[in-house]
Amino acid sequence: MSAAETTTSTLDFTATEIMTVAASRLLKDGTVCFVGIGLPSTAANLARLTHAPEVVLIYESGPIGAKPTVLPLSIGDGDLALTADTVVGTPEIFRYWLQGGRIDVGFLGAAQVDHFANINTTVIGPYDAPKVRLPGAGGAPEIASQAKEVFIVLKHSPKAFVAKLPFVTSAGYLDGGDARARAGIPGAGPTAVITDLGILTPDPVTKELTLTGIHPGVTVEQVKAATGWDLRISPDLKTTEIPDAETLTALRDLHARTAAAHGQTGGEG
Amino acid sequence: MSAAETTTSTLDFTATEIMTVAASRLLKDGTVCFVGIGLPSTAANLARLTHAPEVVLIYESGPIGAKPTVLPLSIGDGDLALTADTVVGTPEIFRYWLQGGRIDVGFLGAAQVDHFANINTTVIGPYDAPKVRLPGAGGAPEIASQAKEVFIVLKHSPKAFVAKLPFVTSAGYLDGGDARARAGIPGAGPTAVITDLGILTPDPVTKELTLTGIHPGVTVEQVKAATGWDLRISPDLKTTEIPDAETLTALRDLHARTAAAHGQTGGEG
Amino acid sequence: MAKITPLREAVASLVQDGDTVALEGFTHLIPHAAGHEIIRQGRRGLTLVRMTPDLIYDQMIGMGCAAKLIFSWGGNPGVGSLHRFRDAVEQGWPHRLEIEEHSHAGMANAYVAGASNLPFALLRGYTGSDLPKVNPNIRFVECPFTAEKLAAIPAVRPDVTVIHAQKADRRGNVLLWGILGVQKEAVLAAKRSIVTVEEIVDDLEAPPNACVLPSWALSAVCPVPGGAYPSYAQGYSERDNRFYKAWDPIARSRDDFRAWMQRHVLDTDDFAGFRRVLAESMKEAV
Amino acid sequence: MAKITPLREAVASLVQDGDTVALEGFTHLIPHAAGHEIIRQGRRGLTLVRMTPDLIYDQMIGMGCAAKLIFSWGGNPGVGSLHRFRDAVEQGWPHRLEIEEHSHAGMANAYVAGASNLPFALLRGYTGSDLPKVNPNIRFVECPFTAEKLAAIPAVRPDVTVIHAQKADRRGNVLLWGILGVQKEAVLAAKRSIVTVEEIVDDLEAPPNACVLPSWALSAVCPVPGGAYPSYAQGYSERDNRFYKAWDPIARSRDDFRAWMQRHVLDTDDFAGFRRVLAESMKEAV
Repeated sequence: MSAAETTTSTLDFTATEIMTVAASRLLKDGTVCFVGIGLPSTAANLARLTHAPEVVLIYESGPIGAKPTVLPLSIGDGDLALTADTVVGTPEIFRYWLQGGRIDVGFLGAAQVDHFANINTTVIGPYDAPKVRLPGAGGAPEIASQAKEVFIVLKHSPKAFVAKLPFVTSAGYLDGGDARARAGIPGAGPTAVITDLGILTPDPVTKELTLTGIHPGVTVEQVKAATGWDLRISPDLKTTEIPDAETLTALRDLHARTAAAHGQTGGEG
Repeated sequence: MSAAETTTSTLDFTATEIMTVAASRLLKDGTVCFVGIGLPSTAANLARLTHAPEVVLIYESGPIGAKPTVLPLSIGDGDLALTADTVVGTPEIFRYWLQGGRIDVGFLGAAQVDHFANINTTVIGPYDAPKVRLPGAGGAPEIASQAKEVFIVLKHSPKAFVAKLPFVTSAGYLDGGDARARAGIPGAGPTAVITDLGILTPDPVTKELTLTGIHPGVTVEQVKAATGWDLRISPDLKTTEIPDAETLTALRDLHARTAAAHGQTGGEG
Repeated sequence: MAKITPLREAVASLVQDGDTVALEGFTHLIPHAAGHEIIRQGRRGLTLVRMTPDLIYDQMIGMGCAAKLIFSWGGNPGVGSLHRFRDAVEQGWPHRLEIEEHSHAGMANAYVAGASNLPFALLRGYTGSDLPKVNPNIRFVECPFTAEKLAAIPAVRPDVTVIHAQKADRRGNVLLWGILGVQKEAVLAAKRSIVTVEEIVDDLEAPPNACVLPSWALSAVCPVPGGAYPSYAQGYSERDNRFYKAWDPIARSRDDFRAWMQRHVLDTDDFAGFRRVLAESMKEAV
Repeated sequence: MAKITPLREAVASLVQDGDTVALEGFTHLIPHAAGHEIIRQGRRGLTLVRMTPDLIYDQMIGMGCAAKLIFSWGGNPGVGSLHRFRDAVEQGWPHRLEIEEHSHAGMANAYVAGASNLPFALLRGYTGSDLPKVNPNIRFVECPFTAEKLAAIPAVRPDVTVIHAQKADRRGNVLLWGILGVQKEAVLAAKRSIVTVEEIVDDLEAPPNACVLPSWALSAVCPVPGGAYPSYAQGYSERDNRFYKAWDPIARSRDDFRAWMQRHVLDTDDFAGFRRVLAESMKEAV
């Protein structure tokens, strides 16, 4: 927590930037990654353009091995198709590639997560009388269960990090412990939740999400205040390494190229 | 039976030629036809080159709308792929096109048929201690059950037309009557068996194969002698129209082109 | 054989009130023109099917075409919510909308099952999700060899599927390429089908193993250049990301939405008319 | 990532005695060279899987590589019987061969199930056929929505799948086109895979939506020009129909078969050697 007294304003990057860079760093070179649109796609492409040139990006719309020059605004942008090794139909993506067990990392966004990293993207309030109707499941339930591991990236807030989800769209660790394995879910589950404040990882035994990384300039109190349950803090809490200049430049160039091409900077759905 | 006294030798065609032409005539223009290799493929392509230019030929290896210039010797000849509207994978042929209910006519050969038009292409003698091991099912069981109707073409002999099959590879009318429908088989079944001696069609009620057509120069006694059961003869027996010169020329040109291209004239498997 | 015909006639003869209708296209090749024509012709009581209901379904739902929606992700890609969809689900406006909700894997497999004439799709799916609790059409079956539990959902068999593609030849054979989504399966799963195309050509010049839908497997082919707008057709047009953003404020208010639909869709004759009026209104907005 | 490696090394490291091995190719692109290499390396006790066992499986069975055969059509296409296959089934020579017999639809669906990591394939099939009476791996399940009875067969999951393709790039990405058969499914269903290719190129120049198998989904890529002979590779070679006919008399006699295999396969170092010796012996025969 040596960086707790530093404010983000004195460092040359935004909270979203360090979240993106931290998420990106988790992707090892050569990983086969099933990418959600928005922040996951930004982080995965940043990884490809920096430390992980051999990362394989698969989008649910069909492109395998996409190498987009700008960020896609939708899951089916033409640039994904034009730069891919091949483009297959969406059924094949889900049948042969995801369910087939060929995905190392599923990279997901979320509207809400709970302390066992279960994901809600369906509804706030009762299903039959929703307060807010969210877009729904998309590819997430099967990505969350069938990718060998899952990274979740979303911004920290008490509304997003809730003690109990109104609806479990996609399984994290269910009720914790070995509940996930007992339910017969093949993949290891969410091994990291990356936010604009830090990184949460599951306790090896209980599977409760624990703050194991904190971004420079952020305090533990800030993270606790932004979390809707009594967040456990790792005794071994690490401060996130600040993004190096090269990576930040690559990220900003990517956003600039995207803005020039599309007139906007990122996609959410 | 006006032509019974005429011998084939005085007519300008062979028994195989009239069989092929008779089978070909049954294919209406615009029919979507799932084609077996060998005689069915010859008859179907003859139809395409003569009276049925819009017939759609589908081969189990993947070509849809094949328009081969010479007869394929195998089910996967390159000419089929090069002349097709498209070539899909074999699973798709069986899943989306055949099982999907899009085939009007399945055109099959056979090693043996019984009096209810069931087909054996598996084994002569007991399955576990075969006298003759035949190639096996191939696409036939599902073609026979899922095409809207089925034509079978094979040469007449007591060994081929048997009272009881040692093995039912593909369903005709099973035990006759409404047995096929009761078994839940969707297609109408074999509506014609075309041989080098005549044409057999199922009785509308009992579904027993009945001689309804006889080729010119063939006697009913010849057909009965070549059939391994007590063959019923239609009271309305028609003599097959002799092939016209144009059709015979088309057939012979096709064989000549095939021989020139391949060094042999037809494929069986 | 597909009939090559104007879109208005294809919709008039092939889409009936109460039909189950799938308009497919995965971001790419979304058949917006056909959706507008269904709205113009005032179809009612439709069961709309689509993996990713987006702007065109927002419009159809807001205009009261739909009784039910079968889907797996309903949002404005890259922007946010579908306000008309949300209003229908949250407030029942313009009337109650029944929903049947799946995952993408479930929907994609359900189309495959439909194209394959199977009554249900088999997949590893939905484990640990609450979706089976709210969707009685998600069931589980046992493998007869391993006793594993697998998810089962009914095949999707639309009365009509509508897609947009790059080109057709004069016989009505259709070629599409790029992001293919579930269009082939959706067409082959349906009883009837309408394909709008960018252009009609003498020769498709399809590469080997391309995604070609033969004419005899289709009901109607309708030339509608640009008919996917604001979606795109690879090789012909770019996605208009500005329109997706512009849709958000229009769709937030019931009145603004209705006025916009009146001016741009109901009061125009066809998609070309829509594009002309849209160009005018966008100029006004600047 | 696939290793680009000589075929001999790929077979040595990836194919083990007792493995379940699928060599696929539907008339087109049959991996004959790889089959020869498996024979040369003396593999035993294999469960061979293939929809259409033909000459290469006749050779492998006759040379005693196989304990079991899973198949749907075993013949010499365009010619007649496979005499070594028949001798094994009818007379148990060189030893008893267990068979598991399906229809093409069953096998194709079983590969799809394997590629999809499903334990079984679901199809409408085998109705009225005696095959379920002799194959206990053909079972029936009930649709949980309509109560219809559907056929179920176990997924095919080979230890190794071997195919031949037109080209690979230097990273090991593979492109095939023309008649595709079940090769993609067979590769994706397998734990390990070997792809022999006509050539290695700088750029695949794959058309949109082509059948490309990415390097990271493969184990080994081996350059073997002409490696499908007497089958063919579209764009590279023609099927040698004469060889298919010539095989018939060779395979009829056990002694002739053994002598032929000794001279052409066991006594040659590789497929190029086989092609040289075959050219000599064919000249002698004229």
